[in-house]
Amino acid sequence: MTVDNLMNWFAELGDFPELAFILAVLICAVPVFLFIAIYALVAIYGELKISSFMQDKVGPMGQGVGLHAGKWGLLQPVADALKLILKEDIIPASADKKLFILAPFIVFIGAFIAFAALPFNQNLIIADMNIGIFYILAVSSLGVIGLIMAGWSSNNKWSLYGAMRSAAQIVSYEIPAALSIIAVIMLTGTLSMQGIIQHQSGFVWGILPNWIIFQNPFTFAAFFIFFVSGVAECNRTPFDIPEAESELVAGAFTEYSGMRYAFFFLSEYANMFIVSGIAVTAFLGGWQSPIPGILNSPGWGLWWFMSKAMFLIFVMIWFRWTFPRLRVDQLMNVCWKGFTPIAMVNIFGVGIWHLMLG
Amino acid sequence: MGVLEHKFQDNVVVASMDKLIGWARSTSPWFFQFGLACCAIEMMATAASRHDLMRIGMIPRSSPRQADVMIVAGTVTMKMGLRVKKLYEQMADPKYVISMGSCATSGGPYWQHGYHVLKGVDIVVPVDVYVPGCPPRPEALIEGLLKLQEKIQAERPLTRKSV
Amino acid sequence: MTPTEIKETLDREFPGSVIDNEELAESQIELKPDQWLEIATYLKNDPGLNFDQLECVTGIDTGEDGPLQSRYNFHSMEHRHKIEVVISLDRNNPKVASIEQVWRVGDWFERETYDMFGIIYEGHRDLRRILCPEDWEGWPLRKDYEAQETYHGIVVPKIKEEEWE
Amino acid sequence: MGVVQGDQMVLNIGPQHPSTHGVLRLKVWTDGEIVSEIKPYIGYLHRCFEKHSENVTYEQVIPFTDRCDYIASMNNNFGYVVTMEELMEIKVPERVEYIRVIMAELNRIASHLLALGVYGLDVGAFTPFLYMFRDRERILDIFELTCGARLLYNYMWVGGVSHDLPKDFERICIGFLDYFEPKIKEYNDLLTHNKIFLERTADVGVLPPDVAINFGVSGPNLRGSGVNWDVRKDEPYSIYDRFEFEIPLGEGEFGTVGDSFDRYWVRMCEMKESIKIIRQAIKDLPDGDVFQTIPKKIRPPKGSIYRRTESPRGDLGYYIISDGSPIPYRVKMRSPAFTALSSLGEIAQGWMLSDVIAILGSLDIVLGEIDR
Repeated sequence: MTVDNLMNWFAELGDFPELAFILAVLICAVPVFLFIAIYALVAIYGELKISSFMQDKVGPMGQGVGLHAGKWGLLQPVADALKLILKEDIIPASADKKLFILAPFIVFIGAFIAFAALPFNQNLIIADMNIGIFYILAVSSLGVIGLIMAGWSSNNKWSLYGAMRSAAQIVSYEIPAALSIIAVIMLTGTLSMQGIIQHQSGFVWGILPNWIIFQNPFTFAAFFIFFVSGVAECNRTPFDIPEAESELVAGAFTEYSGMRYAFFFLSEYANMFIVSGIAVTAFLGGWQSPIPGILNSPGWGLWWFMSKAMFLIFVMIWFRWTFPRLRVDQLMNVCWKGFTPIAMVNIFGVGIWHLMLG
Repeated sequence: MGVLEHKFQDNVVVASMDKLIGWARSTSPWFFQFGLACCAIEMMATAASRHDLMRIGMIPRSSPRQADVMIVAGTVTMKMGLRVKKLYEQMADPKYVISMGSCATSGGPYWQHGYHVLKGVDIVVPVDVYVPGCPPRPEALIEGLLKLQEKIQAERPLTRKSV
Repeated sequence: MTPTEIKETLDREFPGSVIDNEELAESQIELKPDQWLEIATYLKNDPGLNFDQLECVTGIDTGEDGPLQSRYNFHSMEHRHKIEVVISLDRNNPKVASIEQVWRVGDWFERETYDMFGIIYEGHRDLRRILCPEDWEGWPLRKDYEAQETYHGIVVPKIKEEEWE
Repeated sequence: MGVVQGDQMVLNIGPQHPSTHGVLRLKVWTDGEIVSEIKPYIGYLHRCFEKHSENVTYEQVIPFTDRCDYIASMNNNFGYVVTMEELMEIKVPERVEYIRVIMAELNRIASHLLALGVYGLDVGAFTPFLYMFRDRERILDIFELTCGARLLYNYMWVGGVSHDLPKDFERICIGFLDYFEPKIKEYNDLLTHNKIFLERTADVGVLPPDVAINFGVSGPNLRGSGVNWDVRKDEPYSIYDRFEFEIPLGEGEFGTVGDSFDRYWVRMCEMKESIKIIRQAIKDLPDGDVFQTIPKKIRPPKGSIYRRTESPRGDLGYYIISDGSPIPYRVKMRSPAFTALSSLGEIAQGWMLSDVIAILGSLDIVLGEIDR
């Protein structure tokens, strides 16, 4: 919406189409970048604190020397980010310089441009394309290229291992994710994100909100398949094999330090938000309120979308600190012998269920 | 940071920038897991739940590139001394070294008959803070880390060195 | 079986290989180094003895002019009996057959004794130093060992000689 | 379908690696993910223990035995002290025997806690490591109460112990045992019955019994392969024959006998057995003077002795040769982790890279003891 409104508004001002387009894109891109930055700080702080509470620890409390990290360690992520920016920028001599420099930005771009189609509330969406969800799934696989470039260019055996594993993992987990989204689109009939959400208003089976997750058991299973393969796409435990700390030192990021490492860190959290965003939009009714009818204004819509997304991110963090790590071949078995067949069965199930119950 | 290091005249703007940089670096010193011997077990106990290192912002990193502080915890032998030097050189600036335990500081109980023991890690690597003890208690290690944080904050990376 | 019975069976099987030596304790047998591999395989495969566990290989330097000794402790899981074999080798050319093929644990034990004393185990597939670096000079645990001056440029300090009391 | 034989990649799981339990270098020849050959390189922590013990008196060797296996220092002292007392024919009073058994078993629990926690870390589960460390800290408090040190105690001297038990030691120890027993159930729920953990450990790194004996493997690694061998039962030393406790063996519930899960499970059950021993030992703990049989001047008779004791990692043997002077002529320490690591080259062949880390973790090695 906002891009179209901006374009019309500029059109009234004067006749400068190219400049208008650039201005519109800029005006939309900067707040998204700020949102990602602030959200990433909050998510990193959340991860530190939640993981510490789960482990009987206190987490960053800012008890160091001087001002340190604020009251409850609130400034810890800020300090981390600032320190990472100020660190020496090492490019290994034997590394493939251009690819090495480019890799983190491609991984970040993969995550950044997917924000264009995320519906934050009724009208707060950058570009409500009619192929919204298809666009996000296509774009978020750009990150794989960045990871492979990172792994290959740093000319280090560990990062090569990490890159190969992450390539195999992300590419293969896109199949079940896409199949479970097909199950959703069969019900909503439209690919546009706002359209999917509008379809999910009203009641189903009496008291339940008409979210797709409650519409029939097959979409219920499709939600879990989508969410878990989304976790695998962000390389989070139990699928965090590419940056498996105990095996591959630091996986594809072994040779990165300072600012570039911060970008990888940032894009991991951005990816997590995208996966949660899609899961919320496709299955949990986006900005629809749990009790249809009341609290439906755009302001509340933003609140519902963000709280659902944040809850899913909390679940991802929760996964990370409880589950051990799968081995690479077990991971592939789970994907190809487990999720993909079930996702296909879901598609047929949704169709038959839809036909029978109408 | 290399280009801007020590290039500016000392005035209020540069001083406050120094304080900000010092604050950032001292608040989140990520330490490099470099456990060699008994002190490594005490370092793990310090990073565990009771004496939590994350309280003072220290997160364990396993790759030298992403770590700021290298805690040499345990006896450095001749065979290992060369590796310590190589790993130190791989760390990104600004990097600091804490020599934890009397073995790393001066060879500890092995100083007299240890033909294979390096008498002190400062032979191969510049050390910032020495933590005495064999093994030092977790509180002693945390006190050493706080000393290091004070030292980082006192650094003035931007102002020109008074020649 | 008690150690004395084991001594008799070995004397019967391999005449002339057992040397009787008074200072040794009752459970220790001294053997000549030349037939050692056959005796070792016999100790392991003979159903009556069945020493399937090689507990420990210890190198001993018996003084300035005395021989270097390589002592093996054997134990049988099945019969629960133990024996210790002592083999003396002369100081300047300590050579003995390696039992690494018979007990796989002997591989590392012998490499360690070689590293510390310089006892060469013939037939050992991979006889390298295991504890000290490959390019370390001298055999550290010999009584007359002098630590080398520097190692890769790092000064190795002298060990003080004055009496410890 | 022919096997595609790519060229081998040599990988150094180098002296500095998050999961090599210290300074161990594994040279690994891998073909893709499958490991075709492993060569462990050790000696990065060789601190010349045997050279030291030829230059310091018998009492001064005890702190060095502490630092060999720094996770189970009490058991190291115990091994050295039992061997010395057998050499010098010293009969220690009953109270000392009971105190030593209590301390050794407490230290066994602490060592197993660290071993299981770090094993969870190697397989990727971070939280159990911290829970187990939290409980290990309580045991360290008890040690701190008795002998003032957290990790390296120098507590057991030849002929006695350095400090008598504090005033209400029994109450504190029983309190810890009551607190700790339900915690084992918590670890089992969190890690042992976790499907992913089973997937990663069952059937991985199988150590058949005969290969284990041939490699001189001992302790929980050997019992994991189903061989019923425990020095406390088969060559009883000190007063272990007075306590009843079973020897847990690997049965291969979730895979074949002798896989990594069995070694993990044997250690978990051994903690329960140690609790039983401590309870019995505390129940009939006699009183008496602890320092009476500590000899002023240790001058053992000329002779040599080799004695084994059960440390948490296996048969810890001391070969002591004395020539009548107050300085030992030769002390050789046979370390159980040394032989366990020598079998890694055999077990971990053909497994994948992440399994090698899991198998190494299940062997529970300590580099201080391997390199001495």
